[in-house]
Amino acid sequence: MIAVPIRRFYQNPSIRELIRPLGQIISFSAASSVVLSLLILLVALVLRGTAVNEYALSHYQVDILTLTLKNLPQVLIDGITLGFVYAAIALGYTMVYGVLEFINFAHSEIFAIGAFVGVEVLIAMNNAGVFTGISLWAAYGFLIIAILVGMVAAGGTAVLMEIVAYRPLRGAPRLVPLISAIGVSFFLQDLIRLVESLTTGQFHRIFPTFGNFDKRLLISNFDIAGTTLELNIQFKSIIVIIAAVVMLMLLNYIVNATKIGTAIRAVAQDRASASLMGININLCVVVTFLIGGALGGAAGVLYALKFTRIDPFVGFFPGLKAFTAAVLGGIGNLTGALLGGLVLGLLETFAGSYLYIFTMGAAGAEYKDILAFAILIIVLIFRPSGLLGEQVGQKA
Amino acid sequence: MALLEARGVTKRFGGLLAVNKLDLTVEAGAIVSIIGPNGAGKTTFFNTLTGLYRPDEGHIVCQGHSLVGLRPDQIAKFSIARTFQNIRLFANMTVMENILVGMHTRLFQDMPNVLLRSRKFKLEEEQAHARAAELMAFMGLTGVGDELASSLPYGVQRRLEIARSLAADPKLLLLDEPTAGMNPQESCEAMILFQKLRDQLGITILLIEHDMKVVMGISDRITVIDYGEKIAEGAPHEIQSNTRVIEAYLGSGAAAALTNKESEARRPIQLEKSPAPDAGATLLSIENIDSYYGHIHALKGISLEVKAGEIVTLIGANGAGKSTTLRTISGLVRARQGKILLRGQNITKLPPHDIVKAGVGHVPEGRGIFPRLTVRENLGVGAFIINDQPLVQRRMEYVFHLFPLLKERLDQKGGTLSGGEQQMLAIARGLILNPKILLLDEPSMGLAPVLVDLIFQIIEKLNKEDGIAILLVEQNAHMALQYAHRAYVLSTGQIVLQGDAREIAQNPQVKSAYLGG
Amino acid sequence: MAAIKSGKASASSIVNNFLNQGKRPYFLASVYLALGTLLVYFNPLNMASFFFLLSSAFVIYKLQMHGGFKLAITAVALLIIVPIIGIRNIFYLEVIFQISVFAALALGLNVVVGFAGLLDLGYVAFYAVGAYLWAFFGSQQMFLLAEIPGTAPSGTPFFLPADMFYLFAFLGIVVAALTGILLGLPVLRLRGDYLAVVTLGFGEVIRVLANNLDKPLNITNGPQGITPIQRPTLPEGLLNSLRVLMDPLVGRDVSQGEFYNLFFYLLALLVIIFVIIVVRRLDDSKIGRALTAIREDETAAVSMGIPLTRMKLTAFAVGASFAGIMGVMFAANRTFVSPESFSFMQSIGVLTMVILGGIGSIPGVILGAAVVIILNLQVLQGLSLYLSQLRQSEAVIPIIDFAWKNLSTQLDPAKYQRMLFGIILILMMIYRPAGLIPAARRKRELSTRSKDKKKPITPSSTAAEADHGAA
Amino acid sequence: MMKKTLTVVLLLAVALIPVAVLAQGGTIKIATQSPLSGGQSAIGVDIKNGAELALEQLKAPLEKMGFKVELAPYDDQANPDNGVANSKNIVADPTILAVVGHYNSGVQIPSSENYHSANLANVSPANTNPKVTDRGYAEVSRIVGRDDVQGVVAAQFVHSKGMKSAYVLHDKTAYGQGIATFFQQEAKKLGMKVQGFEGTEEKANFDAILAPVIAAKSDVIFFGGIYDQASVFFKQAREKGYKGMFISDDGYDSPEAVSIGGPALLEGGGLYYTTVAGPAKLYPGTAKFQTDFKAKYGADPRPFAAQGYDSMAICLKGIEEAAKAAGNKLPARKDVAAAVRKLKDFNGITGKINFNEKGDLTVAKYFVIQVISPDPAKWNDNKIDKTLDIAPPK
Repeated sequence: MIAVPIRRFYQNPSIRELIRPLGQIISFSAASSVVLSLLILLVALVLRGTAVNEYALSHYQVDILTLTLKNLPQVLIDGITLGFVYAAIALGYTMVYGVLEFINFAHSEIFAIGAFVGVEVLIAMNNAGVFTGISLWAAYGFLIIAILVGMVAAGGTAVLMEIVAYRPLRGAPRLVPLISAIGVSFFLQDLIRLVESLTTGQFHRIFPTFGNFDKRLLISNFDIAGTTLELNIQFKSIIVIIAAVVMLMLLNYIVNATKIGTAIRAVAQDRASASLMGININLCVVVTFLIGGALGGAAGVLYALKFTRIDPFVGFFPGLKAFTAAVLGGIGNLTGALLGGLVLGLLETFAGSYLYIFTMGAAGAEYKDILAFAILIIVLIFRPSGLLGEQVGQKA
Repeated sequence: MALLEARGVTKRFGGLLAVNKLDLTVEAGAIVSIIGPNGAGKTTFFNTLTGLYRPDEGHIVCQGHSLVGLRPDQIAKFSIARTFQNIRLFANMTVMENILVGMHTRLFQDMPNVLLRSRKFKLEEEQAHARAAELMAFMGLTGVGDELASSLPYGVQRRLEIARSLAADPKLLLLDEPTAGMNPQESCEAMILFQKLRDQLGITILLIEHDMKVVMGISDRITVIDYGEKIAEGAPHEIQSNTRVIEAYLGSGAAAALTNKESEARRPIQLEKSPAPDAGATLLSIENIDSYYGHIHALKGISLEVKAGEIVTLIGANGAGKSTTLRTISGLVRARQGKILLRGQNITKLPPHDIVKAGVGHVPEGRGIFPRLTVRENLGVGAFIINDQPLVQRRMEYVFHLFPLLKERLDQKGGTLSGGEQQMLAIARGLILNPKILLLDEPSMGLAPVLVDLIFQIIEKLNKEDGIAILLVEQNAHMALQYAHRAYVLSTGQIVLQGDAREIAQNPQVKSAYLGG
Repeated sequence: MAAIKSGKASASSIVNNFLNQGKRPYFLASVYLALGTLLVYFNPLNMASFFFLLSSAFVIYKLQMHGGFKLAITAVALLIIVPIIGIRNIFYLEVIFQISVFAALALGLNVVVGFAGLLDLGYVAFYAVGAYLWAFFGSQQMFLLAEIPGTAPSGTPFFLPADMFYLFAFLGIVVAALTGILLGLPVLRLRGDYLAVVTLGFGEVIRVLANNLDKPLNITNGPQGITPIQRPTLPEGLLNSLRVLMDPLVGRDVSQGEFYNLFFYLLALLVIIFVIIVVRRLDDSKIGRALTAIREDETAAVSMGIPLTRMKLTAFAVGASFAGIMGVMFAANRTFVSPESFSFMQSIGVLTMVILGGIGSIPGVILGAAVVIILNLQVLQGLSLYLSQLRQSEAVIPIIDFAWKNLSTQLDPAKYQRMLFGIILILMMIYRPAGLIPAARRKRELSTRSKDKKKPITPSSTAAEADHGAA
Repeated sequence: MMKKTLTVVLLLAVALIPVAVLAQGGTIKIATQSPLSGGQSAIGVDIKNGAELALEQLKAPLEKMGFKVELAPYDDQANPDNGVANSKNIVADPTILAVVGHYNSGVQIPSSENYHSANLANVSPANTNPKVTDRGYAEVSRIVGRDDVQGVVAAQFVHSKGMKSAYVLHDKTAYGQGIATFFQQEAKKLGMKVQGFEGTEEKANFDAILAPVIAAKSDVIFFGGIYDQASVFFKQAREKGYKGMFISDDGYDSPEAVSIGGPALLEGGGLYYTTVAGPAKLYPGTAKFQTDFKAKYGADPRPFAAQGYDSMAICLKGIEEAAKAAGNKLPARKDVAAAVRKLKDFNGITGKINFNEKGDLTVAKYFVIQVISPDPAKWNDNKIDKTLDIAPPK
């Protein structure tokens, strides 16, 4: 009898499993970028014969098509960056939902806690003068430390929250833990505020300036319709994207190729059976919250890095969007969270960037949130299990 | 003219053909029964008839109207009412309110009338309440009208569910295992009730039932389905003598020929023997446990024991508490009272995963495999608590020896396996930890007779060759008693009979109640 | 009641029996109310006396008295006592007004969440719809559609006469109900927790719309909000006669503004009575039962012939309509609406009231509204003021010798409303998911069998087990 | 259950009976109302703190007259419901003689209806909405400029700098949008091209909204709103390559603004803001205020803290005048309100204060200030580019 390689009972060939998501990431990003770009160019073409063109000519000195084209690279970069931020938060929602079938409403506050702890660490370093004249390597090192500390704090909070507010409610009707989660969310918001205002006297915090994160990496220059187009990307956007990709790959590896990951998936599918296999359900749930929380925390620090300013309510909208992204992609499905995040980030950035021009100033970026919810509703109506959600095997 | 006619009804779930081209005619005023093994597609067929599922193919016609594509509430308006296999009452409403909800289609109050409390409204409400009181009296529910449905005992809940469906004044009543969990006397009363419904109220009844005594006693016609297909139809006496039916229910010796001879030829790989307890020493003993499912008192002072090297079977009607007993042993349900000892160690209060570590393997009802994990991963999860890799290796080889088929399916998702393969996987997964005692819950459920035989042979082999004690819960009492050493008979959460399996099998009461004889 | 039934002679049941003996409850309730009234009348600024008066509502509710008497004494309290002490201290009137407004909102949300089991996190959207409806038609906004917000010329006439308010109160019901249906149609098929998030989104959408619909047409005036909004006129004759009546009782001249407070209080009272009647009638009918059945088990409900979507839409529409009429009243009372009033926080506030009081329970929900409003307006605020006073004094906390002066203002209780709401939600879910006054189970069997007053002995197994199971 | 509650209630009743009315004869309270909790509490708290500081420093004259002076801080949560309820509570307390209040015009407008009907003086430290004073209530005054003036000042300034095109943004609050609207109008009037006018509630992620802004390549970007949003916006605009001038309003007046944005903000066309509060160099009072504030509360004052201080100062002065007129007795509310309105050339830390008949400042001094250093510590060294005296529109 051929011996079955035992390691493979938990671990598929590791490198393959680790980089498998890369292909998805690249194809998803490329596909949604191309589709949306073509779509927007089409709209611009259509609008070329209308008053919008004159509006563009008078306000921006170029015709609508050139304007659209000129903005496109930057919009794509911004959209993808935002998409990865959403994806990173959405992973946390999806992890918890996958295992407990419960929307962890307080995940946005976990995100905020990660952001605050990470930023406070950096501010403390900054105040201690650590950042004056440091090398680039050290800057990146400190950033990574901040992200890790943020992850630990957020993961810890998530675990605590699970033990205090959710575990006693396991098995209760669906709405009960959801309401408890709303309670936790409110509690944490004010807790952050209390702690921050007691210690620093204020509660919005600024990501300190150091390293080369704000600088831009020039990719190329080329001429389009008579104007020079500069294609460049900020270092912090690159960091956000790389960090999100790394997190996704690691998560994918943990969930799909390790023993605990397999156990978590087993718990997600059939809790009673899993416990009959000797799996400690509570431990698995705790680990799930820990991973989800840590991802949220990392996303929080990255968010602070990218957008500079955070306050205790910072998690609310990104959290809501990330949830939308998770549902859009098929909640419970890790790849779905990535796709949903990318699609939503891109759509939102596209809407925010072009709506104002295309409507001649009548409706602006403020409507991008409405767009996000409209998409959520539409997706839920026509594909209740999301873009990549599985129909089979769902509990009724 | 037929009250209800179904032609070629087909329902698929993914790749699984749950109901396959089923034809059924229900004449007005008849009592028609549908029987078949668990998982044969009976309830799915009911759900398709009542619109909870939409059939993939086929026609369903009620009094000249097609029901296909209608919503359940629209179908209900054709005077079709139903009950559910696992009672679905409105738990936090009173008995009275449950019945009033059943009258929904019979009440004509609309928003203005409700808000204005018109005379019409008051009159209708008065009549509705009076009618509800009548129904309660009819179903023996008088006096509990203001109790919450969830606080009622099981049998009363069953009655309430029937009362609720009667409130709709149905012409056709679909009853899904209405006597499950009733003791023989209650079943008898239920039989009389069903006849009364037909004779006095003129209600046509379509019945899914396991209790052969009930089925044979009151049905005008019986349809037998297996694997979603109709395998027989006719009057009770015709069905009783139909060989295909007997085969589906009782299995046949012929299946033995199909077992994997190759594997037998090979030297069996043995599990490492645990420090062998003397045969006959008590392995598991349960003392006087009480368990609850929500408000339902499911086990009332159950005591039983399993000795080393024994196969012990628990038999009894659906809802008698068999599965609950197993679930209480493995900690999925908490015993409120009593003690569970595994080789003297008290495991009553341990969480399930520690009970597993203590040496209890549990193959749950419905197999409980992880559908989205591969066979490899399913087995891997089964070996979760073992950190010794070579040991896992040996155990894997052992289960592959028992179930060579699994090895071929190693990278297939659990959900895509056939029922029999899933059952093998479930048992294999339960064996990986080398349990001292294996709890098997309905291992033959939904399996073809051939496979049922195979599974039972494996059970016997495990017991004989590897000395694993087995506590078996089985619907197929006939089969179970054949293989078991000892048996306990459960009824409504209590042990009513215990003893040597062969003696129990000969017990006339048991025969009539569970063996359809 | 329970104690009597089980026959236990506990101390509490003795107190209970003692209190409810003969004419005692009538006497007690009257004295209690009178005492409360006098306390507030002579100490109009003392919060404790106000609470004492409020607690009399609870006493009246709990004591066993003849229904007619309860009704009469409640009417006296609401129609005579509250107006007098309310004019003496206008703040109390405001508190009671807000309790009424939010109780109506909470009752509406209760129809959706409590009866039908649909968690709506954007309920305040319907409130906004009602408010903006009257804000738009009851102000000059119709003439300012082309104006940029904030640059409107003053002196624009009002679009409609002020007394159209009454028509719009009615229209508020209709429009909000329609909005509810419009939202419900696409989303009610969703599973419970998805529905929660989608409604949350909807609530935000309405707020964002209110904030942004100032261009291309200036409909909502954007973040500036719409003001002034008209109030219905008070007839001069009535005002004068009221003055004659009120001035001596209150001890000073009563201004028209104060009478408006009284007017809106009475209006809110009217609406809340209307709402309670509607909710009770609904609850005790085919519709209410169908909604509860849906909450309990959708599959079973639909098999009983209950059309799910239509019933859920009904729940949404009814819930929304209460918010609609209260929105219209809110706009008129404040003479000003702006998007800030319709934040997510408001939705959560209303949800907190429902959950704290008791999901599905009418008195519970009203109590929940009262507790949250009083907590928010009086207790937390009062504590903060008290702390602030301490901070300005030389006082120190004894034992630890900590000067109040040094206490951070960040610790003001009023600042932690959210935290408090959060804790309330968590604790209620864990320890008392049914709320302070859990929904009562309707006792209907006995009333329908009036001849046979005595409860028959239940079948042997039933009663004992039922009691056991419920324990 | 019920009996227990009943017992408790009865006990409470017994305990309550001896509660006596505390004689509060010699106490004067001044209330503040601002958001102390929620998202806008940062500024709301500083308004209260500013007022508190003023009360501590300036209550001596009244105390000499034998009064006990206290602050009664109320939290309106930026919510009209709370604001109105509090206003009724304030009105009901006869010892409260003036209110410093409100940050949100949306709360101030309905609440002041109650101050008006109770003749209670209300000095607003932050409400720039024209409607606040356009109602003509004798009790309601404000010490900040109106939106319709400040926006105009900024527009005239950028025009004088030779700017041809502008992009206007605001924070979607009544305040920011108001100023931005008037900036836009004036800029158009002066012949400038306004390439865009947009609001955003977004606090951090301006990527989307910046796309058309960058594409427009305007000479100047105006942001109507508060610094913690404006600076982040400016920073991201610079990161995206915008080279022109930034200008904002008095909500931008905080040293933190540069700590958010960093040196990049000052590049290109530079960074300016308009303000009604005189910089420390001109007004010694302001410098003292800033050090005192920092000493007491541990942080630099945010926008409107100084206005909170001045509002309180004016209230105290008004009460003092009214009390003097009443022969050192507790003055009536009506007299306090009148006294406040009658104050002449009151020297506040934000400038000289005179009210017109509507309650607006007769002449408000407006400064256009250029930020010159990315170091927050040097915020007070910012250069005054222009000073304007402007009367409110009729």
